[in-house]
Amino acid sequence: MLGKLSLDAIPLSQPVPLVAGAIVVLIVLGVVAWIVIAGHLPYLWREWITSVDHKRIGVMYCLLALVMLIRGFSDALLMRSQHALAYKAPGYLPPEHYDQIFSAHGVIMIFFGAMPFMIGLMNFAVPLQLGVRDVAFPTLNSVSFWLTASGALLVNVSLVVGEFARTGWWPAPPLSETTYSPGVGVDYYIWAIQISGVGTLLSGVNLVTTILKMRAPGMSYLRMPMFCWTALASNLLIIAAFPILTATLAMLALDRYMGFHFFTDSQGGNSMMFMNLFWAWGHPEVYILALPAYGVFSEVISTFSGKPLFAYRSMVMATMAIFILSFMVWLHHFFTMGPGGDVNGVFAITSMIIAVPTGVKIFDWLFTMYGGRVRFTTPMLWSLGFMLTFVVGGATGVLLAIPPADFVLHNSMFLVAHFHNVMVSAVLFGAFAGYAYWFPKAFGFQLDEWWGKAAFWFGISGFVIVFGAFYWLGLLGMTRRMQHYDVADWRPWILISAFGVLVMMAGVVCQVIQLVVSIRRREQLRDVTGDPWDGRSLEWATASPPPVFNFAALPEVHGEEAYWTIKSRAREQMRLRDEPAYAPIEMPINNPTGVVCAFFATLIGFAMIWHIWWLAALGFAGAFLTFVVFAWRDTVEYEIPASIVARVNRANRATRLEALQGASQRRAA
Amino acid sequence: MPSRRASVSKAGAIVLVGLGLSGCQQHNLLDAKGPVGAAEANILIIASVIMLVIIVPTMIATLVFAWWYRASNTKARYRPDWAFSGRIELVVWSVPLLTIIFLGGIAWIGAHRLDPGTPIESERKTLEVQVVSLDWKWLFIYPEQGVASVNELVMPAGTPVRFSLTSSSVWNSFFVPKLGSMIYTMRGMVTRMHLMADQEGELYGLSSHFSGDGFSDMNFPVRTVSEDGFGAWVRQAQGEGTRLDRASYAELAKQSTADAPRRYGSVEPTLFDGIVAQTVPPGPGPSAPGTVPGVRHKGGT
Amino acid sequence: MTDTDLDRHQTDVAPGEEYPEEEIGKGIRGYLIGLALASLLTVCSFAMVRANFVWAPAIPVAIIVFAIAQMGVHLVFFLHITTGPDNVNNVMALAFGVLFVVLLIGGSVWIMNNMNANMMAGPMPGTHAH
Amino acid sequence: MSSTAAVTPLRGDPYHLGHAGGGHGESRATGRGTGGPAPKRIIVAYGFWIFILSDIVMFAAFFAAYAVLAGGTADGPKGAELFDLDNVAIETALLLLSSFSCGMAALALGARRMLPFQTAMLVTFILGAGFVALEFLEFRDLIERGAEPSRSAFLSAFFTLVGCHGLHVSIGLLWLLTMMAQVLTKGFRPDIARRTLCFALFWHALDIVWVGVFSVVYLMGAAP
Ligand code: HEO
Ligand code: HEM
Ligand SMILES: [Cu+2]
Repeated sequence: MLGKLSLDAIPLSQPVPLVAGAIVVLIVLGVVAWIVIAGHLPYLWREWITSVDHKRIGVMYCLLALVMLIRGFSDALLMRSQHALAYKAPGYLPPEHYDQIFSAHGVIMIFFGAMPFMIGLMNFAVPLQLGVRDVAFPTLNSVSFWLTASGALLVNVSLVVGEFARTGWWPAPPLSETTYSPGVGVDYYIWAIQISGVGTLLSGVNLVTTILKMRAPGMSYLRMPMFCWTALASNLLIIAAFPILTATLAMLALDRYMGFHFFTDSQGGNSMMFMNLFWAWGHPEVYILALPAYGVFSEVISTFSGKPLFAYRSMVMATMAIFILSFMVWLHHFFTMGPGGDVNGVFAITSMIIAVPTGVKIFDWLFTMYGGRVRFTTPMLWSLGFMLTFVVGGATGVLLAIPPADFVLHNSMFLVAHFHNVMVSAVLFGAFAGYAYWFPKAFGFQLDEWWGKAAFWFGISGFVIVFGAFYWLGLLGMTRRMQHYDVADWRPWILISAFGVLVMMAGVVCQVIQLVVSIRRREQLRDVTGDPWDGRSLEWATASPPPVFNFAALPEVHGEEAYWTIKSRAREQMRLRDEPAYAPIEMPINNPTGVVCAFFATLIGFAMIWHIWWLAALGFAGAFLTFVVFAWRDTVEYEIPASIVARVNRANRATRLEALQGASQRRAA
Repeated sequence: MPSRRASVSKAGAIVLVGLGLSGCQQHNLLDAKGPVGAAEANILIIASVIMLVIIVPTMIATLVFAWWYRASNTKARYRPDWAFSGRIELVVWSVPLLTIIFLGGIAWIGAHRLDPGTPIESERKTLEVQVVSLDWKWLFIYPEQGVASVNELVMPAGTPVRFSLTSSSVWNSFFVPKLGSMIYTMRGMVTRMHLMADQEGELYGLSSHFSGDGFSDMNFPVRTVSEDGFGAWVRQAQGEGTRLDRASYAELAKQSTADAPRRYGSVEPTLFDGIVAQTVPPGPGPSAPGTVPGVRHKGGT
Repeated sequence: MTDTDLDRHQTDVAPGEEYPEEEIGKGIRGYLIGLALASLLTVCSFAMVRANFVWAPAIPVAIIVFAIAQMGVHLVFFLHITTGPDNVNNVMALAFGVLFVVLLIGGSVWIMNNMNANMMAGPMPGTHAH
Repeated sequence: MSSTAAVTPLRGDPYHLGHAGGGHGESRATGRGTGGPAPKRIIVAYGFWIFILSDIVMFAAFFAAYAVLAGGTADGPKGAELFDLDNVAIETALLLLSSFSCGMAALALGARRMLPFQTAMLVTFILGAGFVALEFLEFRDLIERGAEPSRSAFLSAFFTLVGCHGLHVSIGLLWLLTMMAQVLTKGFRPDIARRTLCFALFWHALDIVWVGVFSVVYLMGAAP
């Protein structure tokens, strides 16, 4: 009846995961109880959970990401403290638990931290920047989000029911085959990633269609903000790469569930094929994460330098070059499997070529600041921190792309340092920059700058300490994924990195405090005009937070920087644009398709993990039924009357006019 | 390998170590103890230096531009419309491109010259060593000498060694940082690698590909000895008597951690080929929970 | 920019806008041509394997060529990829798709062939000293 | 800046390759230049087209696995011993004809003609179901002869690739029925018409994948 599930699945003998899991469960239950008791549930259900508004969905993505980043960071704390204790000693985390921690850390950080953050930012900002009302398929968007959340939920369930994979964030066979991983850990991995992967793929389809087919009048390709370009490239990569992951994990699942022989080491199976297919997805994946972050930096650096992005077209070219190249380099993750000189050589060169367009981007950001008026706000600090540290991480990437160098650095702590160097500095800093940059747009008040800057300084110092030490450990021959070690030479560096993590933790704490403080001081931090940073693209042309319909009338775009052109004209003429003729607006109705689908997806996943076949069948039937019910709806849109549109827009116009006049008086004084 | 290169790399290593990082020499792979490692360290250092030449000025420029053009600096000229310069774009594309062409050349040549399959030239006859990664220990078979050792690699300095590697179960990667190159060990397949030690001493070897719960203990001492010393070691091993055949191998292949080094006095000659051809049963993987010393299992099955 | 401009753009993009319907007769003709060409190519492919008048090693090559041709026929006559609206985007997307498919299959086969060759049991295959 | 020309509905093929002005926004094409967001019909069809391309990449991964593992027969049966090309030829004919009838359904949909539409869809369903049935019988026969997917890597890859296509066709059949019911109950509403066109796209794309399957798997596998 319950498949493999029994009471044994709860790790009663293991205090650490149990206590951690219990705390998480208690917190979640507490939050849920509070929501219900305080009567917020109907509001949440109506306005958020069933929302199909791209802004709300974007915010929920980012929230999910923030929570999961904290979970991932606590895993990192566990790992560093284990290492600090595990010199010639077993430490406090036995291998079977430690192995789950680094696997969960990698999975959570990449799939449920970095991915949702980037997708959330794109969801939030891209339609606004394009000057349109929503994404192409609003309900699908909600499905995507909830499927991602479902995957995240499964990973966290594994903490208390059963175990998570002990095979790293890429479950390489034969270790991940049933013979060597008989537990449910790898199954949790497979189903969590498959479910969230479908969500990611759908959101990729959604955003690509939005960008290619829905832009404000006059917004031609070469007038799109840079962030839209990088979002386009990133989502095209999602569409091209995620199906490979889906197929690969399906093959692994068939091996594990039905005795197939794709990657086994007998009956003609080929375990090297897994690495090949996995990295054919895995490498594009890192650019799926990095590209939107590059877009955020482009927006931030240009805004806070008070200048257009330098060499915009070069940037576009570089973005698209990275997009195509990223599909031609995947072998650099297994130079040391022995493919031979020719294959290694070709993939080494294609890998290194990516340094050219990336370098162009770095230099163009540099020249965006040149001749500008740089304001050191929190988003700008994160961007500068990125530029300073990313070049090092990129260079070590190029180093690893040289096969003879990789022969001694592969799988070492040097590699760990490389990928954190690029992922933390590009993806994480990019996420934080975007978060601080668009927060006032989303909520109508700014984040507290003091705590934001504190978070930045702690974050970047800790980061340099931790991963500087990792680089050196790699040169001392230390490999990754070690649970304990007995080499005296490594010890000082491991202790240094443990110290660095504490510094980073201070940064994390500041980041949390920043949010709390900002919410409490929201009245002082209020952004009334909708344009707190003197922005240049269309999201700043509407109120903060934007109305559901984003724009009272779709803005007409002239010139490369849509809003800057409008604003400059307003400043010259000392008057706003003429009021548009207000017309009623049709918007999609909120509906629970997404969350219901995700509910069934979670059921399916959980049932498959524990071999509860009837439950899985039930889940599939439920999911299909949801689709049919959704497809059977007759009214999918509601109308917002012109009077409301006018009221909302006039309020915003009034504050803007005030700001405009205020600015001119200041200039005159 | 030309020794001049090795000395360049040593100089580089010493420079790096000189940056206040002394005391770590013992494991530093930049200070390699064999021609392969030395050449790789050399490439690593040269490539790093070349890239630093671009990276460091870029970082400095970032700081300088950001600081000089800060909003409060009234001396800096504000050029709000300056957004393109053909000359700058030319430089910006061509400098990385040229650098990459150069580094790409190094990568291409290095990928061939230092491919692990490439033999090392020497007057001395190449020693054959067969390597089997087990859960979780290393087995080294010396087919010409007819001996084998567990968790201890002994090799004569100055003699090229040809490793043929496979695995009894999951993947591992054979790596002696100070000798250079690593390579995967995979069941049913043979990878090949050539290494040589320059001098006598004791080095550290380990697995660099995660292989499960006992992975952290998959390290082994590498003793590089004189030719006579090697002969003596072989004789000593032969004297120890126990034989490595299919039966004792099956015993060995079971999961265990942190096994002390030990030797086999004779080896069934076709054992390695049998492991590769999978006529010898694979390592059995985890047995019932709690039966493997040092490895506890958590629920879930 | 005037109000009427904005207004026009709004009505211009009203959802649900449809293009004038196709003429049925013309449509059927297209599908018929497609069906005929596709059948022809399929028959050729199958005949290639059945009949033994072709030099054996050439057969797979011929099959691949026929397959590519037939995929083209389907794209043109059934999916209307060359005549559908907003063609540039459709074709660009298809081109990227084809590029990635070729890279993935071609790359995998090339890589795995080299790996397998290098990892065969027995003596070193083609010991390449340089 | 703007001209009234944009308002006139566009016919024929104004977007042919090489159309000038793609870069600078002076093109009047919807979704590309000054025209603003494209009409829903185009958005939906394009989104689905992108999805199909991603599906084809997934098939490519299975094809790659098949290409690499086809030699891994583990001394078990090889393709040439297993494949029945007559059966494959019938399957191919069924699918090709169903593609044609699906095209007819699309035309009837465009002309808003209920009976021809339902008839063409029904024919498509029967042909598609015939295909699935034949494939099912083939699989059953193979398994009975001991050539089950867990026998060898080659058979694993074969069953997965061909089975994945068969699964797609089966899902397509389910979708087809849903569309028939929707058109019947709700008529040719624009949103339902859009969905039906997506279905047609899906069905044609599956036929393209099948061309790859019968060529690479069956014909090349059966070739000596
Ligand atoms: C966001 C993530 C991200 C990014 C952006 C990158 C960027 C790069 N990576 Fe990295 N990587 C990332 C994430 C990862 N990489 C990995 C592993 C990895 C490996 C495999 C090593 C091994 O397993 O042994 C190689 C060879 C590279 C190469 C590169 C290169 C060449 C780049 C280039 O894109 C960098 C380009 C940037 C440069 C170079 C700096 C700016 C350029 C300037 C200033 C111009 C002048 C410079 C030159 C001419 C050199 N990466 C892994 C390991 C996964 C695992 O094993 O678990 C991960 C997660
Ligand atoms: C914020 C501070 C972070 C710290 C201190 C940290 C620390 C670590 C440590 C100690 C490891 C294990 C290294 C080993 O194998 O021995 C690790 C692995 C990893 N980390 Fe992080 N990490 C951080 C953030 C991130 C972020 C933001 C990401 C991704 C976006 C990330 C992705 C990964 C991945 C993919 C692995 C590899 C897991 C594996 O080996 O399977 N980390 N990290
Ligand atoms: Cu990569």
